[in-house]
Amino acid sequence: METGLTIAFWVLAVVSVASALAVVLLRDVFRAALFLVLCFFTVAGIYITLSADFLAVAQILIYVGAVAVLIIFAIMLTREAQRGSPSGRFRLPAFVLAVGFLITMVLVVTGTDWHVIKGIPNEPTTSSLAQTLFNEDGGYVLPFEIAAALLLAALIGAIVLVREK
Amino acid sequence: MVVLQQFQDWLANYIPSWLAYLIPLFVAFVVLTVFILLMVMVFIYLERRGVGRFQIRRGPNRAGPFGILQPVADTIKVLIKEDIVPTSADRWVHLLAPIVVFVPALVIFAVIPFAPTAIVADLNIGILYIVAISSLGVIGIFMAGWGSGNKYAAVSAMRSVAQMVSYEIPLVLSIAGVLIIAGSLSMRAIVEAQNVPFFLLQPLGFLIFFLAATAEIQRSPFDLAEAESEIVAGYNIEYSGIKFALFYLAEYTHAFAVCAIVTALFLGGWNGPGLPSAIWFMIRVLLVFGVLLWLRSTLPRFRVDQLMAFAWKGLFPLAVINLFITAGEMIAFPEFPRWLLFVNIPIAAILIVLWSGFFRPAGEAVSFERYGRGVGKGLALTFRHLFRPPITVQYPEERLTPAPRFRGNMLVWDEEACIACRACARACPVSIIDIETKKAEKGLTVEKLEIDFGRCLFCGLCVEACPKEALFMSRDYELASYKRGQLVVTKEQFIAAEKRPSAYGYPEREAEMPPQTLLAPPKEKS
Amino acid sequence: MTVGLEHFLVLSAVLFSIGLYGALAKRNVVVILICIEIMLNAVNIALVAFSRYGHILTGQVFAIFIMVVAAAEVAIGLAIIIAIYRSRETVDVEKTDLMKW
Amino acid sequence: MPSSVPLAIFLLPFLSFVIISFVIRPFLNHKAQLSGYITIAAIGTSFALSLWVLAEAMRAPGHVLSMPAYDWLAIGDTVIRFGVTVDSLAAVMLIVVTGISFLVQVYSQGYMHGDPGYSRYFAFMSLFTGSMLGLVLASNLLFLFVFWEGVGLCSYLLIGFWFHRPAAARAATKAFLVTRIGDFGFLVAILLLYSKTGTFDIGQLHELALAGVLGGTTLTWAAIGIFSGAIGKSAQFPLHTWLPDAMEGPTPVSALIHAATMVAAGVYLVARMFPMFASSEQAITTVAVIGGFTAIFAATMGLVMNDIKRVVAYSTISQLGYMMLGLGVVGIGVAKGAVPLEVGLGLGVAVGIFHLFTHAFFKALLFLGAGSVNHATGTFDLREMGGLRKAMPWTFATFLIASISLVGIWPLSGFYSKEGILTQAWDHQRALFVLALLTVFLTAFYIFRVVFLTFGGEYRGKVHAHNGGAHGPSLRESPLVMVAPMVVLAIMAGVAGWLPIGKFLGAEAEGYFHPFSSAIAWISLLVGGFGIFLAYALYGAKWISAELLRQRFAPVHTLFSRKYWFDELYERVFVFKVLLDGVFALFQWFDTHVVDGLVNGIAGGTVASGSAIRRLQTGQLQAYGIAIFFGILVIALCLAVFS
Repeated sequence: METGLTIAFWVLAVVSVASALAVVLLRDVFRAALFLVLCFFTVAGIYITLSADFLAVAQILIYVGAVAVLIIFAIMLTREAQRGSPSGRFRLPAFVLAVGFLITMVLVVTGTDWHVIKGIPNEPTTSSLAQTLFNEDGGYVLPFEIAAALLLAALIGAIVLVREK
Repeated sequence: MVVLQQFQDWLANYIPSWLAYLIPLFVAFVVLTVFILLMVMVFIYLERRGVGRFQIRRGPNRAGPFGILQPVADTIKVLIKEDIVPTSADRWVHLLAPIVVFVPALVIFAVIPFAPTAIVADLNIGILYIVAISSLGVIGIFMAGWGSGNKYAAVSAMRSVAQMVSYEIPLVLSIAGVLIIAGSLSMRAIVEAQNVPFFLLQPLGFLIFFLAATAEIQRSPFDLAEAESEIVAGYNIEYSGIKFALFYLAEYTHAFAVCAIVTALFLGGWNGPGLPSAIWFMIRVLLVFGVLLWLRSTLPRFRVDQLMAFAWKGLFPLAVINLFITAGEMIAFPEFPRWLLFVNIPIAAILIVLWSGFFRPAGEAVSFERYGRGVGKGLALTFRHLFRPPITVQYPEERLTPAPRFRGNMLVWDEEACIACRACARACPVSIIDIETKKAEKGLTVEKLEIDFGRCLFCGLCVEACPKEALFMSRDYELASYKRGQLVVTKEQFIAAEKRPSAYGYPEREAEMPPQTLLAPPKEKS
Repeated sequence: MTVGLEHFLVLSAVLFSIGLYGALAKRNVVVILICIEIMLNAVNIALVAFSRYGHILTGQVFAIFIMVVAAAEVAIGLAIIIAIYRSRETVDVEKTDLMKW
Repeated sequence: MPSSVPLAIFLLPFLSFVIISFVIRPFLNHKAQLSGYITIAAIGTSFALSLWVLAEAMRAPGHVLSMPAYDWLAIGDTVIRFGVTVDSLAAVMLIVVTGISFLVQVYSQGYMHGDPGYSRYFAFMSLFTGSMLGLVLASNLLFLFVFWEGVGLCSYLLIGFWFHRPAAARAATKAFLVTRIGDFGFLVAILLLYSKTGTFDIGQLHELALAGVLGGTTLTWAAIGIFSGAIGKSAQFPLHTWLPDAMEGPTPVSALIHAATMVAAGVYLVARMFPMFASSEQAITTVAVIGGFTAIFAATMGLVMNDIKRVVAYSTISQLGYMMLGLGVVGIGVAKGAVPLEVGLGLGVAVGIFHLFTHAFFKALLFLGAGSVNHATGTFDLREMGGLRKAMPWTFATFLIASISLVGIWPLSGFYSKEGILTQAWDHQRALFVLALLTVFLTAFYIFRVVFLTFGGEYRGKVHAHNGGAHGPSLRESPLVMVAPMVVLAIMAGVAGWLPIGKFLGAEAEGYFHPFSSAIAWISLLVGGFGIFLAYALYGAKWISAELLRQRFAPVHTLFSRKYWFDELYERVFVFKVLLDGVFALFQWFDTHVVDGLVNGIAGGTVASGSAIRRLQTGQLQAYGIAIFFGILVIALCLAVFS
């Protein structure tokens, strides 16, 4: 089982990093968006290796089913796909910055002594997640409601912004 | 699935555990795929035959007994067709699109509970998995639409994606009602929770789910994406050969999946006395598919704005209301007793009637006359058709007799009566009658006669112009040849041809003609 | 070699850096938005990894909220992009620089 | 009685205001008459509840009902409580305010009929009445001040009701600003009291004042400060100038202002704070002197005015002076020790407020009468009237009753209340008594001048009987809705003096409110009668030519008719010279050079630095992004290095 997880992780990690790189490096915007879908998908796989089954499905549902679709819609509506997505004038500083970030984070991650609890957490997570979200005292009910209001506001805002006069 | 588990355990003794885990899964996947593909063939056959029956047609009946080999023939045909990739297409996207559409449709079946023991993976998030996976197909449609480099395909992709995204919302919301009652996301638990099928406890949810799912798989009356009259054939317009076959397969796999999901969520799944549970399940699946066929063969297609309005203004609010009602009932009666069906069915009826009052599909209020009784009458008519003998004939073994004054495709020339006056050639508005005469002992005879039926208008002026009874319209209606040149009929061919003159232009002969056979018998006046 | 928390965190860092580079270097606004989504996903991986190795679900709860906010952000962001595209016929960030002095 | 009743009394008009403002005006403006009905219903209910309160207060021991107080505001340890006081004073004031207001609203139905601002009018009227009722009931100086300002605001709104007329707008502004000067003193006094005692509660303040804890200069200045508020509100000298101009508002508003709400507030305030005033001889002497002087001062101006409403307005100022005088002279007696404290406190309030009570009826009646006359003739100018007693018999009769009552002829109500003041003045301050007596004569003269000029003789105006039909003035009796309140008021003006109001208010001293207990009553009657006779001689029978008299005393007449040049004094000297050329010029210099210099300097510096730094704002989104993440990286590195 452990070996399986390891293999799964490495496969998923390589694919996700490769697809993320493809997103960044490809000039064809539509293909970049498709690689984004692949990246989202592998991230969902990584969630499964992390025993977060509900989150994995939510990832597919939200990112692949909604976010990616919206982005592709936007690409189609802006008709800029043929012009592609060239790199801008900040290519070099951005690269230096990204590498700096990467080095810093990797150093921090490897240099920290993490307190890891052994064993595999309980699955399925759906009901325990629900209990964490909505437990009687001090759950996340209020943030949840605010998130709902935020979504509604975003929905209406998007409609108002894009509506033809 | 118990068998799967045992297989995995047994294999683990011989090979590494992760392989032992994957190989049986793979085997199960292959078995399932084969089963699904077989079922899809059954579905295709049923669809073609079924729609035929609903329309009092015969349907395919030549390949094998009752035409059951028709899907096989179709498959072979489509596989050996040329695979065309347009030059403006994005080749890789174009190639991958059918796969991206087909694979999600296939993997949905991983969690479909055909029987208590026949589930590939009884995921505890089963229904959520289905919803998530089915949203993947959208990407494939986008790819097909965009990658084809065709305007119609792109428009169709946009349409169908908008449609699928829109209908996904009422779909998921109506599932939520079931989940509240069942208290689990696992498909198996949902089926087991159904002492009473949920379509009785959740009538409104069932209707919404059924309609939304029909729209999700883009079947009639929601088949806008392939509205032939508007955008030719949809996002798969530029596909042929095996790629098109994949789309075609995906469509029926989706239909199968939806029928299975409806069965599992609302119709009680495998529950049933006597027969094995898998049989019960398949019976229900076929019944649901039958209803889909029935709807398809009855209802006309939605207009695109009506389609979106129906999702957002019709189904979505109703689904939200249904969710609220169900949640409220759950709070009031945590056991969710059976008698609530006597509450929920009237509530559903009232809500539908009330809500339709807000809904103006064609700029006018929804009238019961049109949308209640009208649709009902239509459905009843198609249902009655199911039990009528087909009115079509087994052509070419059987043929219809045309009307007495039928203007058929080839003229009948009586060389005996002809006086070579050339009146017909002068009368012809398109001058296709080429006639040469020479002097004979008595008057003239026809030296050469050529008529180009490729250009004939079948106006009948030549027949009317004939002073003798020498030229007739024909009663034949088959005019086909492999070359245009063969449509030029010569004097010898006229003489050799079987003479089946029509009574056009000769009213006195009408009585001699055989009576016309009609597809639909004339209505008896009461 | 077993996979541990560090692996996931490093993966998260790599994805984040890639997203960061894309967000800062690409000229198409839609692609920038895509890169921001990659960054959010990277953060989610880190959160879920912490949740997995700390046996506490708060990380997943946070990930859910990030998903919600990301969805809202994409909706609004794309709406703005389309609005800009309608008025200026471009989605190039370097050409949409009216908001200066 | 439930404790909610007093609250309901003053909240009902507010409710009516809210309904009219937020429901009727936005949504039902085409049914404007609704607002009139709502206002009448609200104030009528308040009136009924006030009667209940009065009945309860009469039964209660000491005529005080205890009412709960509510915590309104807590700032640190300081808790400001909102409570109502229901004692005899408040009960009588409630009756006066709601009763007069009710009748005025009924009258307004006729008077304001067809006005485009009908709903607005009644909304303001509701607010006005509600504020006044709140002022009467407040048990706490802070709330009293809030409602006090509310009354001021409403008077501004109502005087300027026809704001499209420049005169009305000016009059409203003038009323607002002049009373504001007094209110400033009031506010200072409240703050002074709070800083010394730490309470706003009136009852506690009284106890402290009577116990001598609060005394000396503080008390005197606080009392004078409060009195300055009363001077402004009650239009006492020298802040009297706003009241005659306030005639620009609709006549029912004038009636309400003069009789029940606005100006009564000042007298009520002095009465409410009477124990405090009585503890300081200087303060109460100020009250008495200003009251007495205002009484005669205003009366002289009333002699020569040609505008019927202005005459009545000066009469109001004069009568308010009377009330102040009544309060003041008893207070002097108490402060000197001539009257025992426990008797004096009640007596002072009784003398002052009883006159306010009776005055409310006949003064409201006079205004409604004037309004009725205006309704018929379209003018307020005495020179264009005459002979109206035939055309308007009801108006004439009621106006006559009010006038007689104003003069103080037995047995009408004015006699009783005025006699009380005169008696007390004779007892405690002879000089002021002489002034008061002189005022009686002047009062009789000027009001009967009005009566004779308006109703006697022949009609001198241009309007002809029955000319106008429904629109425009016509010499006819006013409609029933206008006449009926006048009749009711006339009855009250007749009999109000017989009611045991004085006793109820606290004049327990034997022999006080017995008419004809001394010669003073006879003298007062005699003087009043002489005044009436003189008016008849000049304007009724015309034995003496008024014109001749005017020419003979031309300087005096000019002095009176120009109102002692007070408006000019205030405007030319005070406003233009002192304020504009002096103080404000100084301010302006400071403003332009110091303040503006500072501001401009800062702005200039900001602009200069901004134009230098703005180059950093390239508008390039990604440049900002790089800066942000670079900053984060630097912070992270700093953390790594220094920790």
